[in-house]
Amino acid sequence: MEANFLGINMVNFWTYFILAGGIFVFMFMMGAVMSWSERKQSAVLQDRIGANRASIPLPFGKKFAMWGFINNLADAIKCLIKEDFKPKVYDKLMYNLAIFFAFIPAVLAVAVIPFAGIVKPAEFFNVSYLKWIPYLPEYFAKNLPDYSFKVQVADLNVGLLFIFAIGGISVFGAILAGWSSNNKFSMMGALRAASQMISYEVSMGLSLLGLIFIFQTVNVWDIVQAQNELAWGWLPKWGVFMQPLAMFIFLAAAVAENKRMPFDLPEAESEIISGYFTEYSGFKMLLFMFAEFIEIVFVAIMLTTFFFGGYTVPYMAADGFYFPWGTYVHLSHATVVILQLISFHVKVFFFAWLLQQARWSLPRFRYDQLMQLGWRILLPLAIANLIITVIIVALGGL
Amino acid sequence: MKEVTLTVDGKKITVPAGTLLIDACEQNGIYIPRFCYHKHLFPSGNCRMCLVTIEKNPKPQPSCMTPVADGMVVHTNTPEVAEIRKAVLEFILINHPLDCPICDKAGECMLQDQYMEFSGDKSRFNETKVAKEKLYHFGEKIVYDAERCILCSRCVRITREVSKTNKLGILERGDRSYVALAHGDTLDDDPYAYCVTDNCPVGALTPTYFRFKERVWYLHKTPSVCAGCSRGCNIWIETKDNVIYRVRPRENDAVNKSWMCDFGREYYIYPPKNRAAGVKINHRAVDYGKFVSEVASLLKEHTKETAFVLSAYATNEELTLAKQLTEHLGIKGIFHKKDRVWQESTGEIREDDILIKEDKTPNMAGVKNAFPDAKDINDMVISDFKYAVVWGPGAPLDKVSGLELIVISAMVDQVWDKAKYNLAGRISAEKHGSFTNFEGITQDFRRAIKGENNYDELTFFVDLLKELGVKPIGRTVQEIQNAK
Amino acid sequence: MSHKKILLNFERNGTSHTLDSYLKRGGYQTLAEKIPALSPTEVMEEVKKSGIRGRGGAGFPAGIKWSFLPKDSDKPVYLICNGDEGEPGTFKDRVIMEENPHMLIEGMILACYAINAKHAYIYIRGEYGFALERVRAAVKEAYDAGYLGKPLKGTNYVPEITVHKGAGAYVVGDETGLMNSIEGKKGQTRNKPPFPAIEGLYKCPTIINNVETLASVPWIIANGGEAYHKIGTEKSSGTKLLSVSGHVRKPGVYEVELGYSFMDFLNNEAGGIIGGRKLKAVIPGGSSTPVLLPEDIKDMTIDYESIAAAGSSLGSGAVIVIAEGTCMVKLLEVLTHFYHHESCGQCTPCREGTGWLHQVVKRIEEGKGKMEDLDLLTSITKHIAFHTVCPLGDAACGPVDSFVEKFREEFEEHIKQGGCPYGGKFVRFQEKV
Amino acid sequence: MAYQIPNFPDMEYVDRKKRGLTIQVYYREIFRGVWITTKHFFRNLWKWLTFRKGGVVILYPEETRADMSPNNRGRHILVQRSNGQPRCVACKMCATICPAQCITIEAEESEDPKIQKRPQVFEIDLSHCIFCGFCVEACPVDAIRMLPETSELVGYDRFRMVYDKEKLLSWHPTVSDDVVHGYNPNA
Repeated sequence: MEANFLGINMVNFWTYFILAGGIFVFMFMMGAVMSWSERKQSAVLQDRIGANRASIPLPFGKKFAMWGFINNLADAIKCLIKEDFKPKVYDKLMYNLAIFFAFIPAVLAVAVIPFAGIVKPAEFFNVSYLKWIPYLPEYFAKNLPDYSFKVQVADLNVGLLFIFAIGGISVFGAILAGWSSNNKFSMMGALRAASQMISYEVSMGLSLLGLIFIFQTVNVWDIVQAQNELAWGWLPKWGVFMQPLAMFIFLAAAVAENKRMPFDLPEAESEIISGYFTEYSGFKMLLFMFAEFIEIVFVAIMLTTFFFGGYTVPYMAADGFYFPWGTYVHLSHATVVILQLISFHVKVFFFAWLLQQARWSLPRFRYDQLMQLGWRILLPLAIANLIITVIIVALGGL
Repeated sequence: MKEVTLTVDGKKITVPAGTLLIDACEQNGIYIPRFCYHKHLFPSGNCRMCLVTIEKNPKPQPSCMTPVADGMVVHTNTPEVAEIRKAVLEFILINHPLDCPICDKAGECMLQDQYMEFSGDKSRFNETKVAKEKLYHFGEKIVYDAERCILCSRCVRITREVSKTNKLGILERGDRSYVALAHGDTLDDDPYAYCVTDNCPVGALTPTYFRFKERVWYLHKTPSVCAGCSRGCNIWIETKDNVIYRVRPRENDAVNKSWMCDFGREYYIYPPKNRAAGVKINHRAVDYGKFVSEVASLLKEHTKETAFVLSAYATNEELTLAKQLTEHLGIKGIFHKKDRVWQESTGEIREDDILIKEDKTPNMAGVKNAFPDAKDINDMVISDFKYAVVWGPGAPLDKVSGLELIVISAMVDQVWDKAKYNLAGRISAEKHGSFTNFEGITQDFRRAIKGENNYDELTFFVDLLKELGVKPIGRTVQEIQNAK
Repeated sequence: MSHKKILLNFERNGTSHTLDSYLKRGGYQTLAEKIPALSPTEVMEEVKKSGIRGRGGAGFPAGIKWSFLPKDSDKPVYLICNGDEGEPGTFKDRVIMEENPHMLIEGMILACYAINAKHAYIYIRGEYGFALERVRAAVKEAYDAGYLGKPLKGTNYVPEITVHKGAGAYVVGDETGLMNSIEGKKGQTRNKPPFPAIEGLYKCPTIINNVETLASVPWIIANGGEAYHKIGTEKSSGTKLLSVSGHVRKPGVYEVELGYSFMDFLNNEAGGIIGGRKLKAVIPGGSSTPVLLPEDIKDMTIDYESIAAAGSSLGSGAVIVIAEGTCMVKLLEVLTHFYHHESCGQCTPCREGTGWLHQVVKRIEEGKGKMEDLDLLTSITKHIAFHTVCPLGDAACGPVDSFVEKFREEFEEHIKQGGCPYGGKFVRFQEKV
Repeated sequence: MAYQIPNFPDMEYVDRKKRGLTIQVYYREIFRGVWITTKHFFRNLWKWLTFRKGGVVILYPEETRADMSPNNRGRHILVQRSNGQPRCVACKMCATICPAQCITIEAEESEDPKIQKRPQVFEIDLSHCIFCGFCVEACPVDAIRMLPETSELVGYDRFRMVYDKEKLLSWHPTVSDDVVHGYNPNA
């Protein structure tokens, strides 16, 4: 069905509408999960129990606590009905705008990330375990037999740059929040956040530059695709194998970008209360926190996408596994797509977990140490990494 | 006066002949511990705490009983003297109960202080302490604890030398001695009874009005001047959380030495009865600014018909501003008045030749200094006036009835109720200022407590002058005093 | 050895106190013969020459004391006869007051004349009811006979004497305490200086002498100071009344010349130790003087210097003899109890310290003591002695120090045994006659 | 790269600049730290998955601690005399020393002249209290004690955390008539 409405391909519209909505919901759910794991994971690794009290009462004296997940719900409700406490004198516009500057980039940047490969709806339902689905198989087979789409909201050919561009905006959130609060602690937190984020953005960008040279593209889709190829016939060309040093630099820089432990100086409680969002309360504060959690997920997604092959499963092509020793296992299209989705999510979950684990294990840096690390260690290392990569690539290696 | 030179601890000091050694040392910065010696009492030399060694004298001598002599060589810091002090403290403490936690004197106790400074030894006394009366009422005012008493006889000497009632004496002998009154007698009719509690070096004599009320280390001391009569005794007002807990005499050789009368202490029971509050016109509460502007316009219009009755409770600084005001306006009818509230309420004229004066106002001399031409209110001719500013309590009602009254007073009396304009003033504990006593001695005092729902007269006059477009001499006590 | 009798030169036949008896013995002869002849200064000179020392306890020469009176003072002068003998073991003045009061009165008239006293007081201890009665009677007789209340023959000096009954306290035996008592105040001593000779009774110059001293004056004036000075030793002249008590066969008052051997006195006059026991200790001059051991008194003579050399003092001449078998701790407990009871409570060290001493000694006597307590006792006495207003503090410390020093084994025995080896009672020995 | 600091034998000075790159980059230590926490994480997770309590904490109020240290400074009690009166003599030593200033005492005259003073009002604001135990140390008559337990120290508002005399006397009532008043060497 070639439906056009005002020159818009309605099939594409609905597809990407659903896709974007799904990813948006996914990011939000991940934010909730992260705020839950922030509590529960920290409790478990510290030999505690963690949140377990808030619950929905059920009949027969049972309680539905979901291992503390209801606590998050209760928190959200609490934050909604709490007094919106504002400073006596503040810049109202900037104060409210800051939240969006902090929150939106984190969600927006996911647009260029592929969550899975190409999906052909008509072929998708031709597997035995999806026979139970009514109507849809017939519909797609009948109306859209050749239609296919990428599980990626926007396949931009400057995807990587888009990520940096959008990521660069989030520093405004911190600065505006700190400045508009009319509070010295907030201001200090904002200044710390600004200098820290700008410092580490350099290293982060340089660390990914090596990948661009190797894969000769800034298109995220292409980068992921390229990572599924094999070097020397057996090693997937994952970023982590191509650029191991860059991976570590990127990890450190990304965590610092995210203002998380051990780089959470902009909101160091013992020094400047809550940093740039000291004067935010209720749901506004919650949004800041939420943005931070979503950013963790986004860091995990970036790691997955650029260094761990994205959605790809090693040795798996669109029609099955091609192992290096020659074996071929055929897989149906639906299985491939589901495996890709699973692969992506497992990787993301693992890195999100790892980042949480690091957050609860490591002490905070001193501010001079932070700058020291950013400018005098990570930056030279990233540049050295880049130069070596460039030389190798120029000499025809890889 | 003849002067003698003696050597104390290798330091040559020169004092007038006849000075006691203990005073001579103290004037030169050598503190000799004492219990029974009091600067303003005849020395008795019985506590033996002030023993010092004097060369060519075989026995240590009590410095409170020894007049200085030329060429005397005195030692107060030798190990021998230190040992005597330790020994005396040990002796005093063997029968002194360890009551400090429940003793009101704890914190300002001479025995505690001197024990900490001069001894600090552990007790070697393993016997039974002498048990005596723990709670004996010397009438309504004073409670005596015989166990705590160290028999310094200060209280006995105070009744003998200050109030001259000779009420107290020491009965029995040895360690069974105790201070007592004659059978059936009380200290209630002794007007200086509370002085024995102030000057008791330990907590044996405690005043009932302060007993167990507050620990002394919580109290904040403010130097003030008693407004109870025209003597102007120097006092400490001791407060906590804006409440006066205690009033004690402040040493001043020129005025009250170390004493003050009990009526002065009762005067400061806070908050006082009949306390005026608020600012009113026609018995309705109004804004202070409105009051000031109305009074200003009234005075401006009816200058000739206005009588100005001064308060003898006012401070000298307030009187200075009042003078500026009356001179600016040209008010001619200025009168002063004595306080009649006391005499009217009790019918007695309380006066003695020790401290208490018949004139119960603190600053009559200041009024007469500031307004030499002011006449007594009893000489006032009512028909000359339509309006009267009555400042301070105690104006005779018959002299001002029929006039339209502006009353500025800290106390409610009949005149207050009759007035059209009321402004609650402050009592002396609530303001800074100075009083001039009947001998012409001007003494400053500081504010001890915050006044509530009343207005400083000084500020009122400043505001009034500003309203009339005049620059006041000063806006604070300090400014007015400097301007003078 | 026979002794010159100056004070007890009469038979005790029950009438010696009367004026008649005294006149028969040659009483008031001195007054009659010498007074117009001798000026007051000459009387004082005679007394000074005699070298008679105060018999009350301190042993200060009486004549020198009189000469301390301010010459140019316009205040009246008082004479006080101190008849308040409260020292445990002393009862010598009582004999004079009861048996020979007129001699005292004559002596006082002479002394008053010498110092030009406005008025004289005889202060008699409250417990001495009989002595008071006799002295009062004698004063009345003297007034009636014209010896008092009228100008002395040949002069315009009028002697006046008042008998004052004491209120019963040990401290008024001290001169300042006595004066306070006469003034009607509480019997508490005053700080010295000022000494009574400068500022005494009613803040006037006052001479205060013991009964025995004043009673010796008539003889001194009658026979001259030189004659009196020849009796006794060089520095301790005259005779002394000794009141002997304790474990002797013949307790009582004896008049001896000073310089007499103490052991002779003990064995001859006092009749030796009761029951033939061994001598344990002697308190030579009233309870406040330090105790002496038998070896101390072997070569001791009865005079101020010799007894001082032995480590004690003659005091008021109250010899207390203690025989073997007496518990010295119990004795000390009785003495400290006395001082605790008699402390006037004026000054701190004595008021609190005497009670402490008594309690510690009592505890040792009861066997609950500790070895440290002995050092504690000496430490307390060190802190009391010479730090008090009056000598009572010193007096209370004298026996404690000497007892602990000389009978330390006995104290330690009490502590070790946990009780009194003598049964804890004050032992009274009686000789079966 | 540690240097002994003179005079302070148990302290050492660390010169970070002289440490190697591995330490300066922190990665090794980061992984070590994460490794330790991860061990704990999985151990507790395994316990949890096998229906055991994966933690050492106590789930109040279902569980309460039985192993309070005898030295624990829990809630205050006022010791009473055998006649039910508090031993407290209202000396305000505890109020004076209290660093949180949470004790309020008003005194009154006792009928017993040997005791003289007793509290009319004795309040501890347990929401201010920092449980330092100074009040117990300061008390001259052993009238205030702190029991190891801190049971039910809860309230719906802050005024309910002000414990008055009756409340302090009635929780674990303790009677003691030992003489501490005055000085008794034989006791």
